[in-house]
Amino acid sequence: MEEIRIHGRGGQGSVTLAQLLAQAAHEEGTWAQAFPAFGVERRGAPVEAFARFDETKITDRSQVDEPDYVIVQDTSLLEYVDVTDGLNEDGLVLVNTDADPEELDIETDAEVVTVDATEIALQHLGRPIMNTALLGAFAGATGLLGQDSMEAVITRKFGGEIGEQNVAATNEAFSEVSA
Amino acid sequence: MSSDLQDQDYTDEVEHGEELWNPGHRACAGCGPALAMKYITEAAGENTIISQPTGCMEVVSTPYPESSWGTSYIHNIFENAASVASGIEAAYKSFDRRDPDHLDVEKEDDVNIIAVGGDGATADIGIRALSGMMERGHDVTYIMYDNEAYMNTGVQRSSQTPLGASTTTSPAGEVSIGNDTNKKDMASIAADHGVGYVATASISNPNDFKQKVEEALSRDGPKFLHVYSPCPVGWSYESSKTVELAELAVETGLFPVFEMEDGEITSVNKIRDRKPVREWLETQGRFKHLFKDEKGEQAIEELQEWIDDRAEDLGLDA
Amino acid sequence: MSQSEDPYEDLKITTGAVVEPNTSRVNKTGSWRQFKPVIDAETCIACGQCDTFCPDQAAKPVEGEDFYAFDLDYCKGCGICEEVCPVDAIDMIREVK
Amino acid sequence: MAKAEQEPNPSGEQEVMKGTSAVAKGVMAADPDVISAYPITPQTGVVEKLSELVADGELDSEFIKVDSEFNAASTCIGASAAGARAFSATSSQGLKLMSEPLFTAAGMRLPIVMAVANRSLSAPLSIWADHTDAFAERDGGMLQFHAEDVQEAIDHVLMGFRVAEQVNLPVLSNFDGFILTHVQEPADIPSEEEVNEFLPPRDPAFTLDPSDPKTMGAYARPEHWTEARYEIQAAMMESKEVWAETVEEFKEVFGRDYTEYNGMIDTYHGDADYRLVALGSMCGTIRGVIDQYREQGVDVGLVRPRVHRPFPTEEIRKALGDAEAVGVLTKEMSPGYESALAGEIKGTLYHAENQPPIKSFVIGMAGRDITAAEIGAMIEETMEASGPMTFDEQESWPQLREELLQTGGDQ
Repeated sequence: MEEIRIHGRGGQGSVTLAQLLAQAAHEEGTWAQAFPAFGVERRGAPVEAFARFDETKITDRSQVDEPDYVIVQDTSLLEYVDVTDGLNEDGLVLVNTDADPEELDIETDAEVVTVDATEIALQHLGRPIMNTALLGAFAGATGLLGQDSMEAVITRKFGGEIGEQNVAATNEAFSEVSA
Repeated sequence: MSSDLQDQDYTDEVEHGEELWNPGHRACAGCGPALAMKYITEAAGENTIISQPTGCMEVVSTPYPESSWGTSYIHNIFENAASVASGIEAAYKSFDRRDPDHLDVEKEDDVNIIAVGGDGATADIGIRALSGMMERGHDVTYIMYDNEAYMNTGVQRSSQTPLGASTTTSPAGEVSIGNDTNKKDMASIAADHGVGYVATASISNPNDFKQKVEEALSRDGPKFLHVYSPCPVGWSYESSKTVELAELAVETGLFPVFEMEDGEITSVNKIRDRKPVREWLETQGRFKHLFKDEKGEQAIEELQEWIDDRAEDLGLDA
Repeated sequence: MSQSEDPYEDLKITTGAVVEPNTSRVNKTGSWRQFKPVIDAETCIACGQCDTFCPDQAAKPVEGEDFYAFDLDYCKGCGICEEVCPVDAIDMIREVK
Repeated sequence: MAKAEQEPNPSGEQEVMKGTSAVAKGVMAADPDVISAYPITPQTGVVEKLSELVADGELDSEFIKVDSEFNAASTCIGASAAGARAFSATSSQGLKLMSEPLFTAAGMRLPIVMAVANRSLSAPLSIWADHTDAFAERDGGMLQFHAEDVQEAIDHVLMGFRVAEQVNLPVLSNFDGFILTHVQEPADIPSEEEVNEFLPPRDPAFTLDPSDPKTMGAYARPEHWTEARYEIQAAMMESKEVWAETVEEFKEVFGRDYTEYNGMIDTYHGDADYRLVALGSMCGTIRGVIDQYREQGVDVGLVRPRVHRPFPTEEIRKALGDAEAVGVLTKEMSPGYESALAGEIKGTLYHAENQPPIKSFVIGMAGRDITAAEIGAMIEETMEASGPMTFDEQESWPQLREELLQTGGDQ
């Protein structure tokens, strides 16, 4: 089973990202689950969301405490959230930033990958909504999700021109991180 | 009295008509609300569904396995008759749209959906349900029969109990005049919800009341009627005086009779030579303490002022 | 008048305790009465006021006659009819049972 | 049965959808005449999705946007009495607010179906999941089911309509707040065609039809009330058979198999020496821990009541009677006594042939996460249970943070 934990802020779409991850994994033919850390946090407060992929039906309902992958939507969180807590040392941290991994203050044996998802989003969508770019980057960095699956899910969710823009953002992030 | 009068019995010879409010109900002798039920069913006819909250009229009419109702009837609980009626109306709307053959009645418009509750069930505990029903615009006629206290449970004060009335929870005493508030204005509350047709009526004028029921039923959307119906037990008077006291309440202006359409008063039953409320108070045991001391006299004066102010607002005096 | 069966005969509790309409007629409230109304048929003008204001559907026209009288099965003896009668044709008299 | 083995690959008919949306789509397939509901966390997604489906013309129900849960239940009562198929949904405080009318819905034998997104009751205020709300309505005459996952939450609503409309009782279909309402996971959304095959139109014995007037909601005097209310007991007992037929028919139409123990309980290694009992979503996590322990040679299994009312008495006797020891994990408590579920299971076994020792554990209250390690510890404690226990020893609160108590860590 692959377990993913997303760190973000209320309003940044952590839940949407978890949902897209689960839907894309499901599109690949695996079982998937996504859920938020249930709370009453308002816009701007630190939040978490989780996703799991597995070949068999996922029954575990506990929160993800020992993730294989961590996605950080906003580097300002690094100051006061221990994003690598419980992280599998063979795992991976994906951070949305224009900095290089070594410039970040993240203590971990796991691999750290960075992508400027916000910039990619601004280019393609004209707005800093970085979830589809982060989805693409996650797929590129982990190889867990294919571009076709992501495109299918995004098209279903957004449709039309916005869907196309998001697919483009996903693909650019995918290529950038894969390269 | 001659002995032939004593033996007189036409029981087997009297003609009953189509009665949808049946005899055998267990209301007290001289019950004002029982008259209101009679007039409502006469005006509405058989193509009617009545939703009634817990209260006197429910208890006297439906001890299992008896029913005094000839119409369809449902009682649920004390504070939700308006909501139950809302649900019935929604069901009929749905049948009308989706399953027109659901019933023999031709369409939902033909079915009169009426909620009939006492003053406590309506103005107090059930006002949330009533407010929701009116605000959402259900095609329901809500009728509050007002006997000015919780009679079913033994004469406790409600928000319709008039100033000065001694009830079991607002007893007159050394320092108490009895109930220390005036009647809550339900007609205005209904009108302020945007209810298109609001009217008050008294059981002392059945034709007026029945016309208002018919008028309400002829309109779409929520309607609210307030019908005055004295209770000989709760008010402490001879059972034969029910109609007379209802009329006297109208003649003193304690209970003004009027209609409102779209929030405006459109008709008022004008009163010539409005009588002082004292005349009405004197008729009932619940007010007798008012005539014994100075604070009682002050209460009568206060009630008279409240009535005068309302009479002026309504243009009640002819 | 809608005739109805005696609901107590072969009584069963129906699903949801649903009741047939018009069944309270089985309950003869005339037994509550201490005073009963009597009509002076000569004086009665058949205006129907007693019927209009009877809470118990007990003041009714007499079949084939031009006056009103009382269904003593249901009359509770409240005396409203006596009060509303415009021609004083009704008297409430002490009932000897 | 091992769920994972029999589940089809999810990429076929299933959609990944939020739990509340999935339940709403299931409700749509049942095509209720009237829906009346009020928003409350964490159920809100159900009414929002249903509102959206109505707004888009996909669902042709009358949707009453009521002023409170109290009137959601009350309007459903009116609609159901008029002959409509009526649905509502709520949670927690909302369910408490419905409590008064819901008891009458049972007494008046109105088959209203409700989805309950389980949540703790105040005070202190909490929006998170446990089962205190459902258990507080335990004695009202409503059938109660507990779903383990989103698929069951959908299916229980559909099966709920079928059984409710046959036995004339309301249904509370429970699914855990947030854990199931807010999860995104694959689920098969039944189509209207499938549901039509499974769920006949409602055919009520009595309605408020003015052409055949009836009086509903009569009051009963002492000489009749006991019998009227006993009819609910009889209908509950009858509902077991109807439920057994319902799960069979469901399997035929939809292929999903809930027929174990006639649909009353679901087991996982149900013949193991040591058996845990739990309701709802935590059973999923428990399954994984059971797998780990079994790999280490510990013979442990799970017995999960799917139906809580009517209580699966005979089934529980069969499923637990021969266990070495039983651990009951509950998300509810009964202050002054032990958890209601533990007490019910003990009561059920009292006159059975065997009475295994039973430990109960109050956990996961108000959404506190239940970890695999904690479940492991409870398995181990259950394995040690034996012989007579004092009342204090019967139940423990393994997640209790004693350092927060004023009495401070003296246990």
